[in-house]
Amino acid sequence: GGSSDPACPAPGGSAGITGPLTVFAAASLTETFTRLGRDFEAANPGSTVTFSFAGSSALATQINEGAPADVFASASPANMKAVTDAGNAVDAPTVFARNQLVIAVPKGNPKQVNGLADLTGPGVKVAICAAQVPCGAAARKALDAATLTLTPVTLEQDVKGALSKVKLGEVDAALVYRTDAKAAASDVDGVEFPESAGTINDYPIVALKDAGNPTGARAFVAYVRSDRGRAVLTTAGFQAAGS
Amino acid sequence: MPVTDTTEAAVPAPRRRRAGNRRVPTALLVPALLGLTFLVLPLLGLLARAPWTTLPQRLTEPGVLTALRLSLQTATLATLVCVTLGVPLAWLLARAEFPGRRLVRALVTVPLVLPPVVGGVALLLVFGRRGLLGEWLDTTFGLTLPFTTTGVVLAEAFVAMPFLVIAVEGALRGADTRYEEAAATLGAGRWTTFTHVTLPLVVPGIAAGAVLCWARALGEFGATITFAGNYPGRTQTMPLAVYLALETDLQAAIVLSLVLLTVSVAILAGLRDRWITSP
Amino acid sequence: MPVTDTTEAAVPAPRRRRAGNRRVPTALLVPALLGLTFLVLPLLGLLARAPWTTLPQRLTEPGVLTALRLSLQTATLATLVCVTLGVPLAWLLARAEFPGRRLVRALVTVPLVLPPVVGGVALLLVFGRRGLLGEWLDTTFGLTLPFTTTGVVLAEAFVAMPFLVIAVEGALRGADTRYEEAAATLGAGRWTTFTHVTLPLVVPGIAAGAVLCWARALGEFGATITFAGNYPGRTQTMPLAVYLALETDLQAAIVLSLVLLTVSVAILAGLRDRWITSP
Amino acid sequence: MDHQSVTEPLLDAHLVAGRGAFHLDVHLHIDVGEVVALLGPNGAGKTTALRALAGLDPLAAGHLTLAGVDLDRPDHRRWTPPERRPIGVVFQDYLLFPHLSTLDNVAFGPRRRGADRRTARAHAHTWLTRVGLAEQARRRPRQLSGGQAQRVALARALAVDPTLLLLDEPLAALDARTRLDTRAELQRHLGDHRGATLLVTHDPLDALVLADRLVIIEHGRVVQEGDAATITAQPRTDYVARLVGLNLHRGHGDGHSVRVGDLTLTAADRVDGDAFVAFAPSAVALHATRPDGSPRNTWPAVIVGVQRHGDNLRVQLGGPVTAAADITPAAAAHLRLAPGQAVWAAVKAAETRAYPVG
Amino acid sequence: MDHQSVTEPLLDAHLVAGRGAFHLDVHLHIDVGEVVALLGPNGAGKTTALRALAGLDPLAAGHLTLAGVDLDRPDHRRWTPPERRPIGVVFQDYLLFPHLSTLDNVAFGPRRRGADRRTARAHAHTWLTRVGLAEQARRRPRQLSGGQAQRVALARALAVDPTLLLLDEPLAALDARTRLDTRAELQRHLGDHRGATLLVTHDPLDALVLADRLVIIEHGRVVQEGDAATITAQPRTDYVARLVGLNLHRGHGDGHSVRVGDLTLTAADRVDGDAFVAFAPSAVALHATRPDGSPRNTWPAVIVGVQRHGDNLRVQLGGPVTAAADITPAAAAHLRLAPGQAVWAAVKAAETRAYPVG
Ligand SMILES: Nc1ncnc2c1ncn2[C@@H]1O[C@H](COP(=O)(O)OP(=O)(O)OP(=O)(O)O)[C@@H](O)[C@H]1O
Ligand SMILES: Nc1ncnc2c1ncn2[C@@H]1O[C@H](COP(=O)(O)OP(=O)(O)OP(=O)(O)O)[C@@H](O)[C@H]1O
Ligand SMILES: [Mg+2]
Ligand SMILES: [Mg+2]
Repeated sequence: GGSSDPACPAPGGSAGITGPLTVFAAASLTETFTRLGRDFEAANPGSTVTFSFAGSSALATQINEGAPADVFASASPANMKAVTDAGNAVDAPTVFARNQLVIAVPKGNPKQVNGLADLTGPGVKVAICAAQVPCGAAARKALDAATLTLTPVTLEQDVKGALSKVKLGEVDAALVYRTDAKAAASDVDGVEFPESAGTINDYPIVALKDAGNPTGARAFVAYVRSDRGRAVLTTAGFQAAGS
Repeated sequence: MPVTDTTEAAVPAPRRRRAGNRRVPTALLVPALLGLTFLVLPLLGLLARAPWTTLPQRLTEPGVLTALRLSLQTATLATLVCVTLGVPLAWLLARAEFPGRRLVRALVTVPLVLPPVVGGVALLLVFGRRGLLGEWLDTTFGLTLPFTTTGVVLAEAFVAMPFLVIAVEGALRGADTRYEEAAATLGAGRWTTFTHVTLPLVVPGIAAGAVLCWARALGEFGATITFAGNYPGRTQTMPLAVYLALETDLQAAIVLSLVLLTVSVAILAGLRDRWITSP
Repeated sequence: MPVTDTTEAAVPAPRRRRAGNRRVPTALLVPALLGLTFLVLPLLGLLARAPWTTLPQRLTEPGVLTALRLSLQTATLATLVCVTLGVPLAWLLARAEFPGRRLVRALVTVPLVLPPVVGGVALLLVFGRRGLLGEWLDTTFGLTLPFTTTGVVLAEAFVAMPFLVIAVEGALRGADTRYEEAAATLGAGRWTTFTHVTLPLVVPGIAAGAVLCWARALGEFGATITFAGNYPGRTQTMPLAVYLALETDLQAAIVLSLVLLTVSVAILAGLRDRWITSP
Repeated sequence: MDHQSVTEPLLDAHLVAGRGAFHLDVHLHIDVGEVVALLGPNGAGKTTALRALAGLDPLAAGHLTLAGVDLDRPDHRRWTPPERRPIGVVFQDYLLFPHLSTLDNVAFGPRRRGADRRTARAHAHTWLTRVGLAEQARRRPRQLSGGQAQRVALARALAVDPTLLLLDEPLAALDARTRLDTRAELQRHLGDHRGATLLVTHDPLDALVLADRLVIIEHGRVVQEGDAATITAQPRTDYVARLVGLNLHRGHGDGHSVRVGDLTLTAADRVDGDAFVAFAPSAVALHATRPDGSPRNTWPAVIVGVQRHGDNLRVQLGGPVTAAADITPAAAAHLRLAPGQAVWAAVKAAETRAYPVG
Repeated sequence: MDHQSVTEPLLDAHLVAGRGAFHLDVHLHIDVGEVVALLGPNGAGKTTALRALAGLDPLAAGHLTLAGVDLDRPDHRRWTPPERRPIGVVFQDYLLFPHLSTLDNVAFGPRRRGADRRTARAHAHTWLTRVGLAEQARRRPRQLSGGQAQRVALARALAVDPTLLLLDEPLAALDARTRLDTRAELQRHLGDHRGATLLVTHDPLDALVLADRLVIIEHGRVVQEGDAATITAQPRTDYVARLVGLNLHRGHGDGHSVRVGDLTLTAADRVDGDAFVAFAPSAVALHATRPDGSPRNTWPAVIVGVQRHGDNLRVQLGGPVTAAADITPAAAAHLRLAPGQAVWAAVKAAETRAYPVG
């Protein structure tokens, strides 16, 4: 666990980090960032972190339309690019976590799915993400790498959609991120497959230009990328990005 | 005799205008226009942002027309389902006396309040492969609803039905029940009275409900993607296409939304006043 | 004389039942019950899956009550806004003759058809800090709407208003306009006629519209999260909380949905028949 | 005529019903082919009675038996819904279906009673022709004048040929001429009608022309009942007296004398105990001074009001007894009538009728 | 009385309006304080005229001037909406506001004309008392009987004391007694009323009692106009003849003789050219054989129908001229009347009036 120790000043936590801080973060970061936020507050007495979790694309749109945010943590580089292209970032974004695809199957793996090739078998219903979203792009890349043609029953808008269909037994397998499979470990098993190595998705983070609390923003970005931050992210199943 | 004086004073000087063209009171006109502006202004915002130059190219993209056709088909089918089941339900709520009627009326609004994604989950719990009914439907009839066009219609109908039921119930309660009494004395049972007297009298209410229902079904996203998934040509309706477009390209999403809007506004504007006016 | 025979034959044998307790025709009862089942069954599915043991603990989580209170407040305020602006608009559509009325009526449905997230984007484009009006509002009055509770109300009102307008217009079209004529001959202008005669006559329609509006606002998610963001305590309504819960824990999401449902059903079931019945 | 129909009326009802604070409690019997006029002041309960008969409001107590079948009998928990009663109604406010053409309004009943579309429409057309509205067949009710609408309502009820026909002021909105024609048409129809008819009307002429028997209700109770001749001759309440155009007083009889308040009137008939006396306004003569001619009943009166009444004037008198007097304009000019003026009223004993109360 | 009101009527209107295929084109003039009765068969256009006067339907042409002010004059593009016209209306179907109590219905007009709530209610209460409905003040219209509702509608219109009062059959639903009372109340009110009143009615008695002048329309056109005496004496259309209870025929006059079809009638008056002849049903005597007494007008007739008519019988006659004859039951018994029977009809020349057409 990423429980913090208030007595030990956290990396990046320095005197003078006070006041409110607003962080826009991808919905898939809800658990980890909520924890990190609490830690950050503990490390920086007088600071309060408010999160607004939503889809990365919606957050990017909001930022570009002038939303009052200090930090943006995106689940995909594409949405981050929309923000940096519009000139709303202070400096270049940095990647703080990576995620990798696994095959989510119902607990006990009733259809004995052990690799990508098993998904193309007859009678196996598969959900993958739509090509427009990162997990879909990654899935396509993995399938291409394995030279497989897969006909999924649905192209989900996000990982959660795909995952919940496995949970409810509507599909026999879905290509999801490892973090998601891990979070749902009570209902699903994650099956690793070799082609996933080429499908890594980056999570970038950046301090925003319109930030009401620029020092706090920088400090939070640094905190996420600190060892403590990485520990929390790794526990949730992310691969830590090298700083 | 003072009569002429007083009466003359009592007759106001007429204005230069004609009947049928009567002035709309400001106290009504101002909020009405404010409301209209509020509803339409965001549309103008979208229009201002729409990438007009790339529009023709986007419209001719293969998926768009398919999604549009599917949307119109499923929304219309869902509306038919809603009218068929919802009008009798509205009648029951408005005309029959039974214990717990208020609770039933409140339960009808459940799909409205339920976040659509949760609605989709709920539908899966009932009609899904492992669902309460779905498992039985699957094993008995080999009928699977999720991931099919029928599933889309079902999801849309679920989300849109309350609009029909509540609008029609409102209309029924506003209608004069003495005509129904007159029908009864002429030998019409409750069913005939319903079809021959009650229904024609509340046509405007049903029309309003059906419009609401259709429009809501047309815009439905959350329950559809959760229950029926998203597969082009089969379950990908326009709103699903819009959401996916939103992930990568705001402008594409705006264009798709505008296409959907234009088509639906054109269809609704085509409705004759006659169909929505009481006899 | 054969009279008595024929007349006796014409009198059907009475059944053992009393008035007010008249049989509901099967042709109505069956679809009505089917419709009701269709609407309520998924709720049962949710109830079956709800983690009852963890329920008390979840309910006492700090964020839940805040979100619930915010939801109820904003939905109620949004309904007030909708009634204030929407009833006059409905009146305009139903009673005033003007060119392009059919188009205006169709435009009113725009927020219904627009996927809510796109609606949120459209609101941002207009009322956002860089929006058409928002920038002016910001510089002139220092008023920012997005990412505030007011923004939530605005987003909900935008999405819910069409329900009110269309339901009320349906009711107005169904109402007997001769009472309005009678009011005019007694010296009531159009405004007084509206407030003193028209409105009271269409109370059931307005009630139905307001119920739809309120329920829709209560369940509103897409436009809210896009326009107002997702700040706990300020803009995080129940549907947004449900959405976040869905990210991690389906059961938590179901519980939250059920909480929202229970409260709204309880409130709606508390509405007296009297308020939704015509005089 | 078989035995039963002789001994039992077609309609045998004891109607007990309430509407708000109002209570109705009347017995009604109508024989086969009989037309009964139900009269009474506004708010007496006529419409309430009709609604109970039609099954639109259930009885609270009593019974309603038509052709030997109990249609409503609360103590046996029996009740037949309106659509299964062989009863036709003309409503006081017509209630024509606004969404149907005049023709379809009239065809509605026959259709429900099993006729096919064409037959029903042909039948409806016949009826519209009878009430003189064939030209308006395609119109909607909103496009009819008040009198036209009322005739359509009449045609609609008659077209089903019900066992019991209930007519709530079916001629009120008709112009004098159409009223004559429609009344004649109705009379012809009712003559052929083998069921029972209950006709609510305020027009004594309608009642006299169309009805075999009159039932008069006030405050939800039957106050008088009988054929036109009896009721015309011996009214028992103020309402009935006004209806038939007589002055009516209640007093105490002793031989040919009836004491009414402070006044003793001499009547043509012998009566002892509580009694009514009645005399026509036209039998009242007015004099400037006390007359000493033959009239045995004279009293001093004060003029309360004067109205035109046909060719004559009707004078309202106050004094020991209130009464109306009809006098010719010539007599009026002679007397120089004005409200407040004192006069002497006189009625011949021969024109004064007396009959016992109850 | 000032000069203007003598030369100009308070209401001066030429109403041209259409409703569907129906066309109305009538001239109307009403003086200050005058009550005009508008009569006509069902569908003649009376309600249409009232709607145009009230401003509920605009005129297609013509004009409508009240107290010198143009309220509607299409060719000048002038039009005043109903709420700004000093006009009160009693509708044929009442149109009481269903959501307001009886009291608030009546108080509605005074409130709109500026009275405060308490004053308006007190005023309304006064009016309800006048029409005898003070007890029903708190009731909703649905809880009233038909006649009660009509009286409330009357009170509602009278309570605003309009310059022009339009009454569409305001007494049709009232019982005989209430009708007398309400008619008297209306008469009292109209006597005090300083505006103009237009009263639509089908009851000749209402018209005679309440109106100063009668205007009769048929098919949307004025067919006769004048005071009661003139119209009663010289009806010009079948409708008017029936209304006043006369037999009317059109023919060609030559001195005292008027040729009607094949028959030549001798009349009391001299007339040359196109002429009407009129005689009362009571002036017609029936004989089994050709009479040779004094009546100069005799013709063979066939009995078409017989109805009760008051104490007498009214006999409808066919033959060279159709006519109605009133005979006593005794005479009828003597003649053994039956439809189809041939009889001789006779009318004295002294009872036959003749007057020129147009
Ligand atoms: N819903 C109600 N609630 C309370 N009182 C009512 C209701 N309906 C009718 N009444 C009262 O019941 C009485 C009888 O009404 P009803 O309509 O039967 O009279 P009616 O004899 O038909 O009179 P009319 O000749 O005026 O039509 C009236 O005094 C009326 O005010
Ligand atoms: N909306 C309409 N469309 C077509 N014809 C109409 C319409 N309204 C009325 N009429 C016709 O116009 C004529 C005049 O109607 P109006 O109501 O003025 O008659 P009225 O003189 O008041 O008769 P009544 O004595 O029966 O009330 C009637 O023949 C009627 O059928
Ligand atoms: Mg009645
Ligand atoms: Mg009329």
